[in-house]
Amino acid sequence: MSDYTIVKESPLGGAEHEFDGVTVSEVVDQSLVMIAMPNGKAEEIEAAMSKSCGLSVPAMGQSTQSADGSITLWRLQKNQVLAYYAYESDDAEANIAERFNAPSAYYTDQSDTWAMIRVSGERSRDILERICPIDLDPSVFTLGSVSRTIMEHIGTIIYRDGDDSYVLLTMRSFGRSMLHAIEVSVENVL
Amino acid sequence: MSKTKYSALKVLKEALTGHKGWEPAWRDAEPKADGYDVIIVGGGGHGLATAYYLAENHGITNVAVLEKGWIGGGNVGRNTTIIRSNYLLPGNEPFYEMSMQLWENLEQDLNYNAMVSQRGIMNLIHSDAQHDAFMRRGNAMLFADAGCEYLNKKEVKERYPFLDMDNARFPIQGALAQPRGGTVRHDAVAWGYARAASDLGVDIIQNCEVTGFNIENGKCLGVQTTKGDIKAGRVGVCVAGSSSRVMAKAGINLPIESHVLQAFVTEGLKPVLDNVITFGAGHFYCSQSDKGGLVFGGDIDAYNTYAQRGNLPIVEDVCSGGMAIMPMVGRVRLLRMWGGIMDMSMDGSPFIDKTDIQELFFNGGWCYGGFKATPASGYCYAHLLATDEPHEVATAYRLDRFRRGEMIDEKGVGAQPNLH
Amino acid sequence: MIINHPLLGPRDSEEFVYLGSADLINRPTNWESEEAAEDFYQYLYIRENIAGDNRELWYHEQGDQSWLVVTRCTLTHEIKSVELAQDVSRAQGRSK
Amino acid sequence: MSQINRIDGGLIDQTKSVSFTFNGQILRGYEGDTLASALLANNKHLVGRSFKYHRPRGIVTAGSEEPNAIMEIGRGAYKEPNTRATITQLYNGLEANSQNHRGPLGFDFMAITDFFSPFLSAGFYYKTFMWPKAFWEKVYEPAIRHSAGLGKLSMLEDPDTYDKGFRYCDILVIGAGATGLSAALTAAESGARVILADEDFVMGGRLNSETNEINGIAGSEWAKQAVTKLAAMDNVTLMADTTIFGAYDHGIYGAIENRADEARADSSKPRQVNWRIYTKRTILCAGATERAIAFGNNDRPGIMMASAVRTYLNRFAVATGQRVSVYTNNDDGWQTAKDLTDKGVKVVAVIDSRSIDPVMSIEGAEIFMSTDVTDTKGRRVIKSIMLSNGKTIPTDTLAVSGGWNPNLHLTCHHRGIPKWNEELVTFLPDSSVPVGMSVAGRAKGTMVLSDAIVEGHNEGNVVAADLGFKTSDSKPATTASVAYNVTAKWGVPSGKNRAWVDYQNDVTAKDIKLANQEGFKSVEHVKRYTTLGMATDQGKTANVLAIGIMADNMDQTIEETGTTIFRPPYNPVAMGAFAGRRRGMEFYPTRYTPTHKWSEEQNAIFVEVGMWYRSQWFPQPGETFWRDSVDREVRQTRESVGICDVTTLGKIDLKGTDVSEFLNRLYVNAFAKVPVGKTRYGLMLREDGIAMDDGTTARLSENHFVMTTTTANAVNVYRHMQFCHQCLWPDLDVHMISVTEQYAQYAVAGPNSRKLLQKIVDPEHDISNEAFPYMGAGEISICDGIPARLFRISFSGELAFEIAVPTRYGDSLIRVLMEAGEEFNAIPYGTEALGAMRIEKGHAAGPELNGQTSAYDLGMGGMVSGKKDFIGYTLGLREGMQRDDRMQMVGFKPVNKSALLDAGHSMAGAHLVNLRDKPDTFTDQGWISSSIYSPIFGHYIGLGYIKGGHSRKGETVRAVDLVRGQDIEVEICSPHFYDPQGECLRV
Repeated sequence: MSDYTIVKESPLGGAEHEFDGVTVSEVVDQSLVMIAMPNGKAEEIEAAMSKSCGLSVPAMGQSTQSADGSITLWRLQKNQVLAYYAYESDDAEANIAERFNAPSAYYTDQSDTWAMIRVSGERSRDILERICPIDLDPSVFTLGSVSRTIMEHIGTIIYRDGDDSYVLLTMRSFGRSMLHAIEVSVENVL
Repeated sequence: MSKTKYSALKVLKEALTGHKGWEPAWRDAEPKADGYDVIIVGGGGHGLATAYYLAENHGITNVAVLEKGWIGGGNVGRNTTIIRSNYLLPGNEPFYEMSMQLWENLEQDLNYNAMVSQRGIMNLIHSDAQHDAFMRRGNAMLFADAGCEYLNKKEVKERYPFLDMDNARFPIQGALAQPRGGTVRHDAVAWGYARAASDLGVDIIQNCEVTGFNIENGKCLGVQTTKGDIKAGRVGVCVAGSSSRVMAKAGINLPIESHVLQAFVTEGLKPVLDNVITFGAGHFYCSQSDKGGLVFGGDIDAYNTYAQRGNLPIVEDVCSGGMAIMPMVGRVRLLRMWGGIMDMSMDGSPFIDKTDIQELFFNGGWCYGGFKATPASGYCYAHLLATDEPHEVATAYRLDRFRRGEMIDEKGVGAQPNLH
Repeated sequence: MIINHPLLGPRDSEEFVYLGSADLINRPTNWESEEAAEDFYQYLYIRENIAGDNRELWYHEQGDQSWLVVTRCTLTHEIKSVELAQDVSRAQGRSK
Repeated sequence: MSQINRIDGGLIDQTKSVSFTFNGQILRGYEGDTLASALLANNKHLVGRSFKYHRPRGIVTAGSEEPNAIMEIGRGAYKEPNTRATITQLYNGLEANSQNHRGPLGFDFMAITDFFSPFLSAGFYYKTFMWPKAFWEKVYEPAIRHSAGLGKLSMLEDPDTYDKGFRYCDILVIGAGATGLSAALTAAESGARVILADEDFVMGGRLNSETNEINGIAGSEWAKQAVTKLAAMDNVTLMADTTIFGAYDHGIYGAIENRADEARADSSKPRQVNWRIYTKRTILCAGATERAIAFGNNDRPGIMMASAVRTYLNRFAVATGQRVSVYTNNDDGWQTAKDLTDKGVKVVAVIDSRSIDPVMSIEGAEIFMSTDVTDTKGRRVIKSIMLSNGKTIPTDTLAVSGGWNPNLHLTCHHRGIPKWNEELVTFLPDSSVPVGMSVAGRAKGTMVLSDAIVEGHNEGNVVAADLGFKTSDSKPATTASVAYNVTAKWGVPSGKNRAWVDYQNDVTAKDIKLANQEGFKSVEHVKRYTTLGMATDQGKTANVLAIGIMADNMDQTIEETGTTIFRPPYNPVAMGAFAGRRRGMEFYPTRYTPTHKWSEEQNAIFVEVGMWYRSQWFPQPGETFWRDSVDREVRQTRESVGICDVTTLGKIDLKGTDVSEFLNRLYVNAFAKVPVGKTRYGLMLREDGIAMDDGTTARLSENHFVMTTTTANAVNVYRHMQFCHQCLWPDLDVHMISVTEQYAQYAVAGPNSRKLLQKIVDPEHDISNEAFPYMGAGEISICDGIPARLFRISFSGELAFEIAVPTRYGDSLIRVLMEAGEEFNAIPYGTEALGAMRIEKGHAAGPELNGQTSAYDLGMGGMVSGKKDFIGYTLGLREGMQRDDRMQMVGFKPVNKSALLDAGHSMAGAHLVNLRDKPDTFTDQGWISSSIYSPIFGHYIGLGYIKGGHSRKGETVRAVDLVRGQDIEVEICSPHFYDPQGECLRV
């Protein structure tokens, strides 16, 4: 038993703000694991994921869900996918490797790399169009779409997880700047 | 050659007689049938200066300057008008300092008021590392007798109370100033050199595009142009911005890429800024023209291009740099923006050299240092063309320096032109 | 500018970082030969710098981190094609 | 009522009175007015002074092309100079002041320059002010600068905010006049996503200024209905008061949306939004601008464009005079006379330069055909005009029409060149428009309204069909067909009188003539020599007129004369709008380290390192000077243990079967055989053989490595590695990902570092010197199972470790380390102490890895492998890179140990010269790159570069700092000042 206790902390301390028509809140319960697929191994890995979790590799910029709905896969790069799923321990890498049962893939935990902020509500797109260069028209950026871009000079992943709900991921150290950017948008628009 | 001397008295006389006595500033010439001792390809600032110094310093007056369009239409007419000699490396600093000295006497030399204004230039310092780097630079300047002055934070604030000293993302710690730096009325430089060269007998031929070189047995005998072939004892190419295109006609590929540098001017304002300020951390530099517009610029657009226009990201970057240090400019409107094509070389430094083809010479690769270099570039290029020897302040500007590993890389970013 | 990414579709060039000529893919492999010095010099420093269709390397830094070979006219900025540099590299015979 | 020029009607709300001031006088206008229309309603004709001659000037136009009526609006920090009254929406409390005059507007002291105008001809300043030499900066230039310039800047920080935004559409329609509305309607009905933008705060374009009927109702009413219809459609975004200022590559347009000041009066909403609009296609329906004619004294207040007189009359219900004359060279000018007469305003004369029959009859007006205006009288407002037939006509408004120029500006933004059209006497856009743009209506030269509407209607359909949408089957609106005939009329011979071409910049026909005479024959030369077209109106009214005058001067055609083209911005744009939110602290985003919160609690001093904020030092009570803290941090670390947050260093995870081979090609030294559980220092070069970055790479398992980079180069190195992998060696099995942010990483340095760590490392991990020697690496756990990575590496030269934990634990870990370290007097240290210790140890960092130095220069030549190809190998062998007299890195210490102690600054930046040399560029031997006061040695030490330094150790030279006035003797020494044998590292 160690004399010292280490505790965890989310990037933004669980920030949550409600505005008229928009809610801005930190997502604190999700893990993110990168799964790299070596050349020539993609089919083998997809077969294993499919068998173990009912997952298929999504098209670029899209996502798929596991059979039980617990894991979402994002495809932002050709040779890798990202598993986004509700998991709060610090061993997501091992956990997902075990669940996928696809040993020829390389797994890298990214859960602590990102600050995740959800912007939701009927005015969410009006807020986001002030910072997001991606076309968020609902018919273009359909439910489950995911994209990596740059907002306010900050590299950002945007994922649409509901009709009027978007999750923004920025590198953890930028979290405060991104939250501020969203709040300024709210101030400027609402 | 009848040289009309410009003076206040002459202006007075002409005003009273309806301005009937003003003659063309330079002769509009057509190519001579029997050719020239020297042909300068390119009627920009450097080309016209070269022709002037060939005639003035070396007595070589059977010279033609060939210009594709109208003289001064290249980068001498599209820049932010700044002159300075605050370079770091020994390959550069004496050259730019010589240029500064030539600027200081330009009006009297040319009898043309190009409004050389030594209002001073100030580089802001934002970090300890930058401070040390600027001390190194300042000493390099003082070693070359270029003059410089260090201002601490308090002194900067006293001189420029409108600067955002503390609130800024990159607080201002001080500045390295060169009081002799400043601005020049850019177009007038081309016109002044053209007038002075023309008066010494140089033919200035506009709307004459060089379409090829007549090369036999590795020797250049003249040029092909839209006005026919013209013979020449020696050809000096001086077309920064188009260097690769022109030299390709002689079969020469260069260590140069073409990039666009945007520049900007605002609506006229009563005086607000009496010198040149550069904000390195934010890629912004600014002065105020005598007409009142704030003239400013920043980084290049970063992709190869020959189109004289840029895109929005740089416009926004540059303006935000301005707002970051001078938040009082928010309501000042940007009036005009333009793009100049830069010869971006592989180490950020220029070339004044012979080529592998006999009697074909090359001057280019000025990156965005071309305007301030105009007098020295012309002076040294004329020296090389007249004597076959590089001028002592331009010995490093050789085309083969990359083969030899003798780069002159002020910024230290290597063989990537868009980073210089 | 807009770069039509072969996998992601049209994206603002602000997401990309420009490097330079796609000839930089053709890094000489003859480091032990006598011509190596000249070949590497030509490879790194000498540019065609074409006024016309230029094959050039862009990196999708704020995107999928792929290097692309973009064929773009340097006179008009019109983009003629966009390919993954990895594919181009392989097609030019490079592997490990 | 004071609004003596106000008549009934108009598109303003005459029940809603608005109060404003002009030069301090309280005036009233109505809701819907512009500042200009309200001034004219109040019979204010003299509103400003010209740039050079300070001539009295009045309102000339009713749009963004206005050259004269530019003012300072607002007060204090809100003051906005050079604002066009003609497009400033009137609001309650608006404060306007005329500018560019000394003394009152009516008695400008500077108007004396007008008297001297013969001396101030085009280019006069190039010919004089050369003597005496020193007088330019001291006397002439300040005088010129003070008389030049226009409005005054408040010099205060802009209190308003700005924003930016991104919008997408299939079709952008620019201009919401009859043509634009027609195009937008069909485009929208097709189902395409449409954005319709117009610079006016009321959509409708000239329909709001004219009396045309469309579909049997007033044009303005039809426009209103069309806008209502469009507003109700989900696929349409309407952007009024929005100027499309530029056309950029690949269908990107820049737009500035203005928010009327009044609308924002009670809120903190941004003043303007800079929209980046991504389009598939664009239809330019920007209409046309009327141009002037250059006749004698054509610049007096009360001389206005004929179309502007109609706008003020029809839209704003302002009759600008009681006895109006019209001077025209085209049919459209007559419409002004007709509208005035219809509204009961007296038209005294219509003068038409053409030899044709009168276009229509104007009741009560004298008609003069084949006649020109040659001169005018009236100081503060026009009193009379003189005609070429010798007649003098008393008049109080002269409406001038020199014909219409299509607003083709945006078609030139990709450097397209307009084509001259002899029939319409103007330039028209040709096929050189930006890709994806089409032009319709008067912008294209379709001057007849009924044709323009059909053209817009059809273009909307055609473009939608091109994009795959179903075309609309609605019919175009109908209106009567009114002919437009025009005959060129540029300048009128005006004897000794001046005829203005560019009002604001005071360029006259004579100036153009003089420029031509002096050999400035290209349009660009004339523009630059005379400053024509360079005023705030960007030559909108002047340029074509000037080209016509030049053609006349040189007796050549307009085609031979050429044209200038237009560049962005279409209208001037506030710098604040381009900057958007990026100002103050928002200039760049800020990155915070995992220990930031804790460091704030310790009152740390922070320093920005790129985007990062790092702790620079941690002042303790009683420490008043930064070096008190830094010296203590160094000493305490070297004596016991210190902790430093090094999270900002780049960390890259590399996985795959070929990683060791990949690393072997990136680093100068061998990496093929690094054992698992070991870290190796590596130096990376650029291809040109110059040092790029250095760092350590640990092998955590057979196919898993983790690399560190410097903070500054983290992004570049990662990009470089991706380049090497994807472009050079695409089939290597290497997968990399940045884990910089995944781990909080802290250096624990000092003789007690192991003891401290042993208190928190879980007991199953042995970190003794034997089990975990110098350069060891491993995955361990701490504090009961918290996963961690441990590296035994040292930047300080002490026994040291770096420990990394998932960032979620970063804040907690620093607290635990400090708590566990209490018994050792553990201290946190910042970047200053870090830097001091690395200089003592002789490690190169940013100032040494400055992009100009090779591995050999750094003294690492011995590391360079000759047995493999790696990036930078071949070019690093060039003669110039191997010269013995290159600048080589060595250490420097003052001969006199107390040197600089009083001065209080280091040697960094000093240059080196031999003892007896006079400092100049040619005797320059090198420079000091990094220097600190070493608390361990008790004097300043430095790293630096000197020619051939590696073989000059022991030699004495001078470190000369002319900037700060120092000149001291220093000894060249090894850079490894502290523990040169590295014994401390291995204990």
